[in-house]
Amino acid sequence: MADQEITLMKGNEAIAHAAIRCGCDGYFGYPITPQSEVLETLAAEKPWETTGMVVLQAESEVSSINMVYGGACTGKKVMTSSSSPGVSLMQEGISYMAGAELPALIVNVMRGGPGLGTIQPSQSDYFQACKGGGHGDYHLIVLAPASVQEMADFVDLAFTLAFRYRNPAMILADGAIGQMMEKVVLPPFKPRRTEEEIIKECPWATTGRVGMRQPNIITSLELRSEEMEIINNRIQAKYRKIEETEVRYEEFMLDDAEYAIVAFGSAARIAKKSIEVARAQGIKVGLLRPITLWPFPTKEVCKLAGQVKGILSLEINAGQMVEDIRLAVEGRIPVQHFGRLGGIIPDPDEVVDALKRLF
Amino acid sequence: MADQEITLMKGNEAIAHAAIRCGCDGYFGYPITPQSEVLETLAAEKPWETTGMVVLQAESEVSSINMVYGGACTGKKVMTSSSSPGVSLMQEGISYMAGAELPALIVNVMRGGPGLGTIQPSQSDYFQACKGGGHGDYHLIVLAPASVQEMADFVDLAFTLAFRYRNPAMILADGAIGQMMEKVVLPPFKPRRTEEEIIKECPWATTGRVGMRQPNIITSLELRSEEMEIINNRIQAKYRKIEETEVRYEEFMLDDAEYAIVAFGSAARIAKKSIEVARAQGIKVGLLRPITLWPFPTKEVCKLAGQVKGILSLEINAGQMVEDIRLAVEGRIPVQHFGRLGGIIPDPDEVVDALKRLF
Amino acid sequence: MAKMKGATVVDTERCKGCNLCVVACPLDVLALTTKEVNRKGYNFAHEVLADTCTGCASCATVCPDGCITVYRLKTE
Amino acid sequence: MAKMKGATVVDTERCKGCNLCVVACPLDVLALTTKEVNRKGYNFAHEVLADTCTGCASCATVCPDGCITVYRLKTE
Amino acid sequence: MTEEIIIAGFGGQGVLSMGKILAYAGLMEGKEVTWMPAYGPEQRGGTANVTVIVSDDPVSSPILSSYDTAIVLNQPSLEKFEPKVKPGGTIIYDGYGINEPPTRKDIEIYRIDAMDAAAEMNLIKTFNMIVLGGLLKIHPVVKIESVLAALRKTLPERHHHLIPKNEEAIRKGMEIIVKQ
Amino acid sequence: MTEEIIIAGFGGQGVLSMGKILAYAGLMEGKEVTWMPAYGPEQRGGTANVTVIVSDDPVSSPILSSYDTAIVLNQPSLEKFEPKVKPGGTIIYDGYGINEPPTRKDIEIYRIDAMDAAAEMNLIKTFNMIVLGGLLKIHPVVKIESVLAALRKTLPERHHHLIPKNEEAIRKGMEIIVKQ
Amino acid sequence: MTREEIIEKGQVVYKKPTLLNDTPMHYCPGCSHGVVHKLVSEVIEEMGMTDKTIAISPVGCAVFAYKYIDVDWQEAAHGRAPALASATKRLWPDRLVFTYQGDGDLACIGTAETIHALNRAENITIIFINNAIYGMTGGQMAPTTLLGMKTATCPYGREVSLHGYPLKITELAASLDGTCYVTRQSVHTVAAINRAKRAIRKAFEYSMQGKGSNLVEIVSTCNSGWKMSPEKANKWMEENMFDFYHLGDLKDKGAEK
Amino acid sequence: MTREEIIEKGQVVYKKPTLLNDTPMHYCPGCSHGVVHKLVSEVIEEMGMTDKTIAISPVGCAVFAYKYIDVDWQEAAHGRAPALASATKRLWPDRLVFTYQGDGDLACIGTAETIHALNRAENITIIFINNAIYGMTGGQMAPTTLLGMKTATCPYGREVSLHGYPLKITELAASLDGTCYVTRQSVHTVAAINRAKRAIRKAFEYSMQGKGSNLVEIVSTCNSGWKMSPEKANKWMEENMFDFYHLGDLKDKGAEK
Ligand SMILES: Cc1ncc(C[n+]2csc(CCOP(=O)(O)OP(=O)(O)O)c2C)c(N)n1
Ligand SMILES: Cc1ncc(C[n+]2csc(CCOP(=O)(O)OP(=O)(O)O)c2C)c(N)n1
Ligand code: SF4
Ligand code: SF4
Ligand code: SF4
Ligand code: SF4
Ligand code: SF4
Ligand code: SF4
Ligand SMILES: [Mg+2]
Ligand SMILES: [Mg+2]
Repeated sequence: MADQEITLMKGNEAIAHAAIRCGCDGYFGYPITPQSEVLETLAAEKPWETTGMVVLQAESEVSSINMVYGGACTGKKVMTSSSSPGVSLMQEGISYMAGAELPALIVNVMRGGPGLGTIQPSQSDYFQACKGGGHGDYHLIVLAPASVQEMADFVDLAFTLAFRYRNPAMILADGAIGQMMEKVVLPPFKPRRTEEEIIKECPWATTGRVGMRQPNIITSLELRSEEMEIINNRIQAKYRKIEETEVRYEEFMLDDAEYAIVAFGSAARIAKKSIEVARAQGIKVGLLRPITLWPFPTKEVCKLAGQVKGILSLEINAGQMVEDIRLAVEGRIPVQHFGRLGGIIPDPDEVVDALKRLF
Repeated sequence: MADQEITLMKGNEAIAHAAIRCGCDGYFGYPITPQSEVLETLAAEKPWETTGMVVLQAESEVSSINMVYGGACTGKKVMTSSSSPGVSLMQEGISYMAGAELPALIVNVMRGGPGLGTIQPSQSDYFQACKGGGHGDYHLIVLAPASVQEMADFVDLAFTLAFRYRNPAMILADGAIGQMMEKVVLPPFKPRRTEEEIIKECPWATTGRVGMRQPNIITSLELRSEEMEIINNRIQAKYRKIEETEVRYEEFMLDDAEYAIVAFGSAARIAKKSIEVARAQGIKVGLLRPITLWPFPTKEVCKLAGQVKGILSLEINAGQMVEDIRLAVEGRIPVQHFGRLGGIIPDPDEVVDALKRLF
Repeated sequence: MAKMKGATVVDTERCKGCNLCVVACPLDVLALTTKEVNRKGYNFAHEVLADTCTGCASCATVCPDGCITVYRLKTE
Repeated sequence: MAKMKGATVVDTERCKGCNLCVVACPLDVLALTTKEVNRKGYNFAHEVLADTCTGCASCATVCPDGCITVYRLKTE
Repeated sequence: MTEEIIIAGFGGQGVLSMGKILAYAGLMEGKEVTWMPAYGPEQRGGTANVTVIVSDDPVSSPILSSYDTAIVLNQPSLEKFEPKVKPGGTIIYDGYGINEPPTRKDIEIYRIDAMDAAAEMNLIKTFNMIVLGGLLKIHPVVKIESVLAALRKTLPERHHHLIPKNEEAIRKGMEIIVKQ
Repeated sequence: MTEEIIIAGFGGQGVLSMGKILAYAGLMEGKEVTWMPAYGPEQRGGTANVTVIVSDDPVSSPILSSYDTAIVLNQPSLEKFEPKVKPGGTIIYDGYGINEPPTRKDIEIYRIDAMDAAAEMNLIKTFNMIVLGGLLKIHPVVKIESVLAALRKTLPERHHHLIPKNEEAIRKGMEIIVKQ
Repeated sequence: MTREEIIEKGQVVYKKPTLLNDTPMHYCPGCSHGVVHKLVSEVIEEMGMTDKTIAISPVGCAVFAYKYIDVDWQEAAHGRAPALASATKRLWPDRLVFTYQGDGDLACIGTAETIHALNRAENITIIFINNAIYGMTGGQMAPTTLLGMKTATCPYGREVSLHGYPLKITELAASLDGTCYVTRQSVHTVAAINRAKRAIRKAFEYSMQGKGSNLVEIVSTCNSGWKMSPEKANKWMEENMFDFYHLGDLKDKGAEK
Repeated sequence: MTREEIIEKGQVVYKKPTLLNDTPMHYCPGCSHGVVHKLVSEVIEEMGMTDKTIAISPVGCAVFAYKYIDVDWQEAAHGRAPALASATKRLWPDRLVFTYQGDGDLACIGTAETIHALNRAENITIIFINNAIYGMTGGQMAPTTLLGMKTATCPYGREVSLHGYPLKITELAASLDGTCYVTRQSVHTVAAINRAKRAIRKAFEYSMQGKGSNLVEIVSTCNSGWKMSPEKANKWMEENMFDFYHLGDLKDKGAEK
């Protein structure tokens, strides 16, 4: 596949192609709808014959995440992808990786829960992704793509942030973004780092004691509480740094807005259409789209509270991100939630109705 | 063991004895510090020879929670216990149980995370327990005991609530409550329900088609989104009902308080001592102790915001419940967090210092 | 000499046209329709050599969807 | 005739007094102290029949904590 | 120009791939496109539908409340999507799959007997291309050349000899579509 | 009355069970008690400590900033807990385990050579009971009878013959504790 | 004699078991799952256990088994059916408890649950549909996929160096002390179907007699996943699968002594 | 000749491998883990692989192995070491990659990871310390606990009806196509220790030659968990464990042809 190719593909396929192109070293995953195309595309593309990328179907999501854990320990760029129930199975491993401060990419193409639920799209894993589905005080860097193009682009971005902060990153997409096809400009090929480069860039990694350096140890364990607290505090300080530095968001028609919709992923796409419809009816509404769900654009939402009369949190769930909005707004203006459940994606008209009904 | 016996035991042991006494039908668990005494006590007590309770050591926490899932499907009173990393492994199963609306008890005796972390006490699984560590929109009923007596008492309470709402309940304790010994009055023996009683009380349960009734099916799956949304909405309505009806909390020296500490579990115990110390220094402070973490005593905290000048969220973590306090307070008064990490439990003097420093 | 005569009734709306009964019948009694389809759009099994059927039930046994009922009558 | 003479050096602070070396020595060269303990409170292994030691290294091989170094010298 | 289309029918009718060819053709003309399937394991036998948006501007929502054009190939799909066509919009339906034709007065209704034509041409597999031809006749969203180019891009090399047949089907569809 | 005690030493010294007997004896006298161990896998060889609170009123915090009495059986424990004794409080230390005795002037310091006594009595196992005896001599938190009753309750039947030995040890401890 | 006469006067020699209800099954045309559903239904009916059966469905194509066979069902999480079954049987020891699982479910993600439930000698039966592929999710590689076989995740054929060896979990099961009856069957012919039915009956009976755990593997086709007609799939199975997955009883401890 | 003379003039015939550093090990006195640590260290040293080894420690008493053996270590989640090792070896194929795991870790919670990594023929070695108990957490029952044996969670002895059968996972491993070398050793005598060391060396070498996966079980003692002196624990092991867990090679595909 040529450099910078413009093509039409599914979000899931874009993830796979972007992974190969950004120099990903290894993918480990287990099939689950609606994201199996990630592994299937990789299997069809055989990057092991071209870039040398390892692609392995694991025996479960528990195993997948622990393969990613092992791979990340060695300084390589490794990733997995799954959908909601599978990501629940990864929570122990994710917590370990956060505790051991490992860079890696986890993709969750959400479907409706709880339980086996439905295979239709959903955004009901926001809490799990952003508040910590695993145990302990930790955060993932969470990116929410809203187009196939962003599915492709965020792979490299996620790895960049993950390595910058030695922290696992998550792409939190939903079935709609995973399954839909759009025009996408694939990023140019970037060679995989050589082993020498990895050893240099990741002096902490377990690459073998090259040159007989001191042993490297990756662990999340420390039984002496005083020591552990130091580690925990260091990690918390890192989170504060990320919160200051890495917030990303998009604004749409907010300049003159009297109401704001806050929405991520495919809900943000719907929001845009709803805004067109609403404005045609004379309702001045705009969109703030968090691109990073963690760190959440708290300051920006807070600022918005000084401008608009009310915020609608549009989510394909029963109300999760709305809490982060309320935490940012601190009661200054009304914040309402609108969403659909069961795998149903609200359509633009419904959103406009909700706007009118709730404010 | 005699009825209503007053004795000295660990919180973990109290859980085991209370389970036998409240007519629990089955325990399924996997060893992990600091809660292995639950299974060990059950194994030593051999309830299968007395009440007929089943006790089974599972091959993992994944298996434990799925044994509980199976047992709960049959209408029996079943439970498991674990600690943080083990509970992370249960997240898929917990989400399934919430989705299938099954009553059961899950005990988490928290240790410090993330990852393998430490085996010392912690409260850093608040988010996981209360916001949904698993996928999908769901809630557990979460009880936070603050004494060995409550470890004993909440077993029956948890089962009662779980069966009342067909929803899994969690006892969220921490290593300190699990490991400490205190005086405890064990509840009187209550016989296990007979199979006939179960069949009558749980007409939904998979007990076999007794009397050739229509088949019962327990599932969390529904591929038709319209149907699934109906189910999801019904479950959400149940949660609203629980939020209205089942909030539990304790107040301590709040009458004349100018500041309030909000704390649960062993942190609430420390808070009480801190309050004695602070009041001796002329600082009028009181305690609101959420007993149910979900449903959270939002109204009560909100009311408090009209009375005190500031709230300190005292948690043995990096700040989790503080979000629910802030959501309740909506910016009307300052809300601060104080906690220690790494398995360190803050001592009363530190808490008083924090109070003075932060307000 | 007593002879077994058989007959089959195919639940044509349930039938998915998998052809396994056709293959299983030792006497080529069954075939799939070629033009007609059921409400789900499947060609379905039907008797084309009805007379030959011995009621051996092979067809019904292999039918994954339990579409076939087989009757048998002893004749002189 | 050449004879092997051996000697052992026990890292007594590392020793945990497990007694496995004592059991392993074919010649009863080693024993645990009965009164003396190291800083961790363990009785530790020491030579009680030093002369007899052949330097066979059995004791050192079985020591789980790698506390024993064995020396050997050929004598005439 | 923005054309918002829903194509709906049985799983086996090539609904998804028709949508894909259309989207790909749009892409080849430099347009913005979105192809959003209602996916599911029900693909085996159940109904399938796909929303295709072809536009000169970036596409906002891939999920729509209403459509410019609905192509419906069986009765349940008609029932579901007839009410969702914008006033002044278009419905195209296949005569074979639909017994009770659309009744709305504020939209344009076209019938295409694609199934019969496909059977007649002995080319059941090109059924969806016949329908596509019908669409292109009345709404030239993309050029036929772009469709053929899209076929060349998306079909595996070993199936390229089928492209003329597809072209034939498209032209057939353009012929047989009739306004009701 | 509330007595807040910390007992600290090596894992093998019976620190936890001494605390447990004390708490249990308090329980038998109808008092409120809390026994809070610092637990860990380090029990094998590392240090161990337990906070015991015996009180007429409900116990608030099981975790304390300072103690009425600290019983320290090895040097690290002394270093850790000497600063945490309340002014006017008490330290009891075992002479065998501690080379550098406590130095604070605002507290009462007692020495008990329990390890020596235990060795002498040839009853190393009752070491912790000797220490307990010392405590009870200077702070009669609970009655000896309650301790013996607690032993009867908590020891398995087959070890009940050891109770007299334990009583002997307690009395020995009461004898040998000396104010520094 | 006319067809109508035969139907009117004759005996019903075969009809769909009544326990298998009239809901149309979602399986692809010709899928082996349907045949096994019939057998399971027949055996439960014949044993008179309809009102005493608790069945566990997997995550896999058989996830909806509960819609078709009229007994009580629990729908397990992917791979965990043996855990649900273990608890259920211990809590209701006089019930007939079985799981119905695919190869991905049982031999991959659920390996630990399978092995440990079997070795704990839980008095349950596992019906194991081995179609060498993940049917439900669209035909990905299973641990049971044969070398050289093409699937969505090994589109160039399974290779040892990339994907490892196929797993014979039934052989592992037979070697466990906890298993009573372990057998491998198929349902591609009338004779095979009859044998498979007897095997299921035996397993169910042993489980009710408290003899330990039982595993009935059914080597099956997934014509959709394999991209073949049902007929060709049966042939392919005979020619390729049976060489690796030998049919027959691997262990019958219940018959000993 | 005095002791001092021998020490001064004589040869060192045994000393702790230098790869095993001076940090005191947290293991209980007499624990088998220590001996195996020495052997692993010696083999890595002797193979000259110190700078090319990536080791994976388990959750279990050996969780801190990384503190003692001076190579690069990854500390896995409970039971998942084979998953980490699989990825690590595939990403760094010229490294020596091994896991070091207890019976609870490997044969219980990690069953799926163990079986599948082995059957994928990952070029790794699993060192498996089977002490028939959960040492780390205070002596609970393991899948490997013998019938009749008492532990904290089977205080009246393991019974089939309550706890199921003990699991011989090494036998399962040997039957997998993906394994190259599968052996069961012990470290209770000098001779056994020497054999165990040769086994570890062989396994490591096969893994570097790309011959597939290797499993070296060490039947071990946990005197703390068993509540015996180290010496008695060794004796008890000989008398009870070896009857069930037979020592010796179960499979050596590397030596064939
Ligand atoms: C935790 C989890 N992982 C993955 C899936 C997706 N999934 C559903 S069915 C299935 C495999 C089904 O294959 P198999 O068990 O062989 O059954 P078959 O469909 O072939 O009968 C998978 C991977 C899931 N639902 N849950
Ligand atoms: C997910 C999870 N479950 C349980 C534990 C607790 N745990 C720690 S070690 C261990 C078992 C150790 O036994 P084994 O693997 O046999 O090693 P040994 O200590 O005997 O060497 C358990 C259950 C844990 N840390 N994580
Ligand atoms: S009953 Fe036998 S002979 Fe008759 S159609 Fe069926 S298979 Fe053929
Ligand atoms: S076997 Fe059954 S489903 Fe298949 S064609 Fe025959 S009747 Fe129809
Ligand atoms: S080297 Fe041999 S003879 Fe010498 S002490 Fe050690 S075991 Fe005994
Ligand atoms: S074997 Fe080692 S640790 Fe044990 S007593 Fe001997 S020297 Fe000490
Ligand atoms: S996908 Fe395969 S297993 Fe599933 S129903 Fe279709 S043929 Fe059967
Ligand atoms: S508990 Fe057992 S395995 Fe662990 S260190 Fe002690 S003796 Fe060894
Ligand atoms: Mg399958
Ligand atoms: Mg062990």
